[in-house]
Order: sequence, then C-alpha cells, then structure tokens
Amino acid sequence: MSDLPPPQGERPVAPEDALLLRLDGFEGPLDLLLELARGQKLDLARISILALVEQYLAVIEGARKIRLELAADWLVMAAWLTWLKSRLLLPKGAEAAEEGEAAAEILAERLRTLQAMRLAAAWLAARPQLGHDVFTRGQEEDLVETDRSRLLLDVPGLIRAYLAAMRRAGARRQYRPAVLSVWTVKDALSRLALLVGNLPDWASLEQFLPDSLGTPLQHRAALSSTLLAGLEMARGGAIRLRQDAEFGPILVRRGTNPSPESPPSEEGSPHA
Amino acid sequence: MPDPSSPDSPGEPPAEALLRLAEAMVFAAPAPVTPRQLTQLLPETADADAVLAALRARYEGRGVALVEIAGGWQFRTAPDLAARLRRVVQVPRRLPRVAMETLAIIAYHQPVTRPEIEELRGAALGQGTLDQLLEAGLVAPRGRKETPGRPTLWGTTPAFLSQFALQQLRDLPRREDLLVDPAPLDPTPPPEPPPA
Amino acid sequence: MPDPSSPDSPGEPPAEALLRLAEAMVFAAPAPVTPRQLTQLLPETADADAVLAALRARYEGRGVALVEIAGGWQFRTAPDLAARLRRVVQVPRRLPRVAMETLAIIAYHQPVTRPEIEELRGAALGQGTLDQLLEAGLVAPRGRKETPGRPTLWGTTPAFLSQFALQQLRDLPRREDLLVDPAPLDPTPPPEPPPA
Repeated sequence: MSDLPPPQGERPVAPEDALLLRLDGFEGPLDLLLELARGQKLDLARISILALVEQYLAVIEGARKIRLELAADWLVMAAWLTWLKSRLLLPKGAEAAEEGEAAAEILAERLRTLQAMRLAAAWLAARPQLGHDVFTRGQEEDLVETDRSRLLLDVPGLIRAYLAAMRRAGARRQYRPAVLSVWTVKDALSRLALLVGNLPDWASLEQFLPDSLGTPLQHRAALSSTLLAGLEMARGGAIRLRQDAEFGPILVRRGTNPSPESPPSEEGSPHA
Repeated sequence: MPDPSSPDSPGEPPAEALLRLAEAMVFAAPAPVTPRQLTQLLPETADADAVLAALRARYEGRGVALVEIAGGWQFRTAPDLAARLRRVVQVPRRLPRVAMETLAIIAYHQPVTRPEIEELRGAALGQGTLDQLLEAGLVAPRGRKETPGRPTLWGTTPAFLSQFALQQLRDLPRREDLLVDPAPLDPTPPPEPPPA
Repeated sequence: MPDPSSPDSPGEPPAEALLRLAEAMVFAAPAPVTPRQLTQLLPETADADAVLAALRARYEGRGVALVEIAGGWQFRTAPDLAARLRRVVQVPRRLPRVAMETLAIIAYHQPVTRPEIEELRGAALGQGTLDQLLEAGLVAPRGRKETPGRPTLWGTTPAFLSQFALQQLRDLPRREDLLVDPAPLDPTPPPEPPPA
C-alpha cells in the first residue's frame, strides 16, 4: 500500500500516514476499500479481495494505535473482513471456503457499483452544465399580453350592488311616523255640535261621520270618536243618546239642557 | 478557429471568434450589454463597437435581431414575428363599487335622472362614475325629464343586456322580490362618521 | 421574402421564413420548444423537424447553439466559451462531490430510498446533501416505498436533464461502459471556478 493516493490528493503526504490520519476523509469503510482497490491498479473485475482485506485490516490496526476511538462502522467492517479472510484462506472446495467466495463476490460487486456511481458523477460533472458552463437567454421576453379592457359583469354582482345601495340609503333616512288620518274626538265634537242643533228627531249616530272615509279602519276609528264625543255631550245634557238593543243602532237627538261649553269653538277648546 | 486574442487589423471585419464571444455574452447577459462591458470581455485590441456592428449585420433579416436599448445591446425577437408569437390573455376587470351600484339603480329605475340616482343612493354621484358607465357602453341618455332644468334621463343599453347575458330587462329579478322592506331590514343605524 | 405558407418541396431546405419563425419561437420561449409546439405555429405543410435541423446547422460553430434538451429545443451558449462567460455571468456554486455522487446514484437507481442510497455508498447521507439536490431542483420525491416505515422514494427531475443537457435518462452512459472506460477514472470534480 505504498502508492495509495489520498482521495482528495492535493498535498504530497507520506501515503501510509496520510491514510491513517485521514480516515475521517473517507465516506465510510466502503469508500476506503474502494480507494485501496484502486490502489491495486487492477480491473475491479479481477480484484484480489484477500489482498484488499489485508490492507484494510492493516489500516484499521494502524489507526487504532494512534486513535482508540475509531468510528463503529470501521470496526464492524473490520470484524466482517476478518471473518471473510478466515474463509478465503481455507483450501478450495470446503463449504466454508465457498461461503467466503460468495461473500467476496458480493463485496466486489458493491465496490464495482460504488465505483460506477463515482464515475457517473464524474461523467455528469464533466458535462457542460446549464448555469455553470452554458447559459440560456439571460433576459426573458414576455410575449404574453394582458388585456384588461373587458369587464367582469354578472347579475349577482349587479343585485348585490343594488341591495347595498338601497340598504345604505334606507338606513340613512330618518324615521318619521306616518301621519295618521283618523277622525279624532275633537273633530267629532265639532261636527256633532254643529249638526245636532238641526236635528228634529232621533237619528243614527253614523250619520254624523265625515263623508270621506277610506279604509274600514278609518271608518271604525271615526265611529268610536263620534261615540265618545256623543257621550261627552250627553253628559253635559246637550244631546241624548239611546240604544234599543245590544249591537243595535245608536240613536242621537238634541238635548234639553244645552251645556254652556258646547259647542266648543275651534280655538277655544280647553282640552287641546 | 482564429485566436480571439489576435488583434484585428484596422478596417478589416472582426474575427469570427470575437463575434462568437460577443454573441454568447449578449445572449446570456441578464441586461443589455454596453460596449464598455463587452470591451472588458474582449481582447484589449478588439473594437467592441465594430464587433457589435458586425453582429447586428449578421442578424439582419433573421428571426432574432440585435437591438440597442438604453445604451446597451440585446437580442430581441424580430418585431414582425413577435406580433405573431404574442399571446393575448384576457383578464377582465371589475367595475368599482360605486359604478356598479349606480348601474344597478339605473337598471332598476330607468329612465332616471342623476338627482334621482343621488337620492336613491343617498350620496352624491361623481361625474367620473357616470363616465365609466358611458365609456363601457352600459348606459345611455334616454331624453330629458320635463321638469325644471330638464335633467337628462338615463337608461341601460343593449350592450348592458349582452354583458350581463340577459335577453331583456325583465330577466332581472323583480325589485319587489329583492327588497321586501329594505329600510327596516337593517336595524343597526349606520355608524356616525368620525369627526373630521 | 418567400411566403411562409408555401409548401416546401420534399428534400429542399425549408424556406427562410419558416427558419425565421422557428428561430424567433425557440428564442422567445421560456423553456425548450418541442417539435409539436413548433408544428402548431408553422404552416400545416411545414416539417418542424426539418426546420429545426436546418436551424441547428445554421448555428453550427457560433457563440450560441441550438441544442436538444429533454425532447425540446433550446438556444444555449457554446460550451467552449464557458470560462470567458463565467467572468461576466453570475454562476452558482458547483455541487460538492458527495452531492454529485448521490445525484448519480439517484439517477441510476431511481426510484430509490435514502437507506438504499446509504447502502450503495456504504456511508450515512447527511441531510444537507439531499437538501442541496432538492434546492437545485435536480431531484424530487417519487412516492413512498411500500416497506416498513414507507420511506420516500427519490428520482431525478426534468431540470436534471436540462442542467446536464440530456434528452432522456437513457443518455446516461451504461454502468458497464463506465467501468470499462478508464478515462474518467478520477472521481474528483473539476476545481471550483474562482469567484467572479
């Protein structure tokens, strides 16, 4: 093992020492074995595994003298190679010897594979690499044109916009209670006082409702207002009321003692 | 191949090796290559301007042209072919919110005047918004309202229908179906604007 | 200029207009252009392969070459100009030896698991090595192996083919040929180029 080149071979060091001190420089026992095999300067197909094993064991033995703390995988490989050596030294034909031959062939095959991969890596590294040795066009030319002239319109979007606008405008409007156009008691009092003086006889209270009443609700409101006004005036004696039957028509006629405050004037009403 | 370091005789065309080098450099450079940059790459005796001129002449009429951009040189696809190679990608844009709301109000209330739109939206309407809709051909004037000032009435166009894939305006959902009672729907009052 | 739509007579060189068009397309494309893509651009009667062959011949010996990469065609600078161009174009660091070996193992044994790579190398594989290859986009996961632990399977990418100017994985030399040919016996990679 005199001409073993160190794997990274940049410094001229005594090869043996180099190997001993640079175990860490190898990528594991297989790497070292391959390096030793390359040192045999032989075709890997005709490699002497026995010689290789002896070299490996010598290196490890030498290394242990210097550094006791060798990595476990170096020692595992050494133990296995010791076993292999013992088999390879047996006379040919023995069963154990054949076992050794087979193991040696497996080792040789592993070394060939690793060597092939190493050479493949070198083959790749020797190729002109894109971005290292050869270059593509340095400046991109973007021939894709973006046309933003068209509008993205859809009916759901239109409706969402409409609802948003209406809700916002609606929320902003101030609440104003709707003006109720109902016939008030005050209205009824005025009307009743005005008309009852001309009454010759009993008349239905409904005759004193105003003419223009739209909805049934307004009609009933006016009727109740007029009844209330009638009751008020009857209390003062200005009119008389009578109802002959439950749910029958309410009749009204001029009273005998007109109340002094009736009819109430438009402005001078005491209860505004 | 001629040695690229051999000096060119004055007046003679630049050596092929110099052209190759300039060609590769301009091709691979990430930005236009100035004659000054090229000079640093070429042998001292070489004339960068002459090399670039010869290179440009070589690409005359080809699918790729050597063009001068911002004081530097770069290869560009020949303009007549760039047009053929160009792919147009449609990226439609959305209308701004205000324009969409205005369009919706015009669609549902047409013919409608600008003051009426403002009343309905509860906000003033910038002229730009109406211009956007006019430019897109979505709305058009529909005569004038016979009220003081005779304001223009606005309505949607046939382009509006086709853009929204509608056969007719009646295909829009009915207003009554949309707005059961818009104002009380939103019980929370709008937040007070912060004091300016 | 000849009409690009006129059919080429068989055996005749493709018309100049077709060459221009192909030149511009390959030049402008961000990735290698396949003959199929070119066929779609050229007139129906044109033979894309013949056009590309003629174009490659035109660039023979120039600073830029038309090369076939992973089934497509791309312009790349001539390899012999590498040293000079590296002075002006920024170049990433080369992969270290361990990474190159790992890459070779993945290329030849894919899909392959990390324990299998370590078995082949006879040494543990640092995480940094796989990271380097992943970052360079040269390898990618290829599913998982249905064995205990379901380890990830690794394979090379199209970028691997592109980076090493391969048309296909079959262009890698056969394992047997590597071992027979003693020429590239030195596994050490070429020295790092000096930083620019």
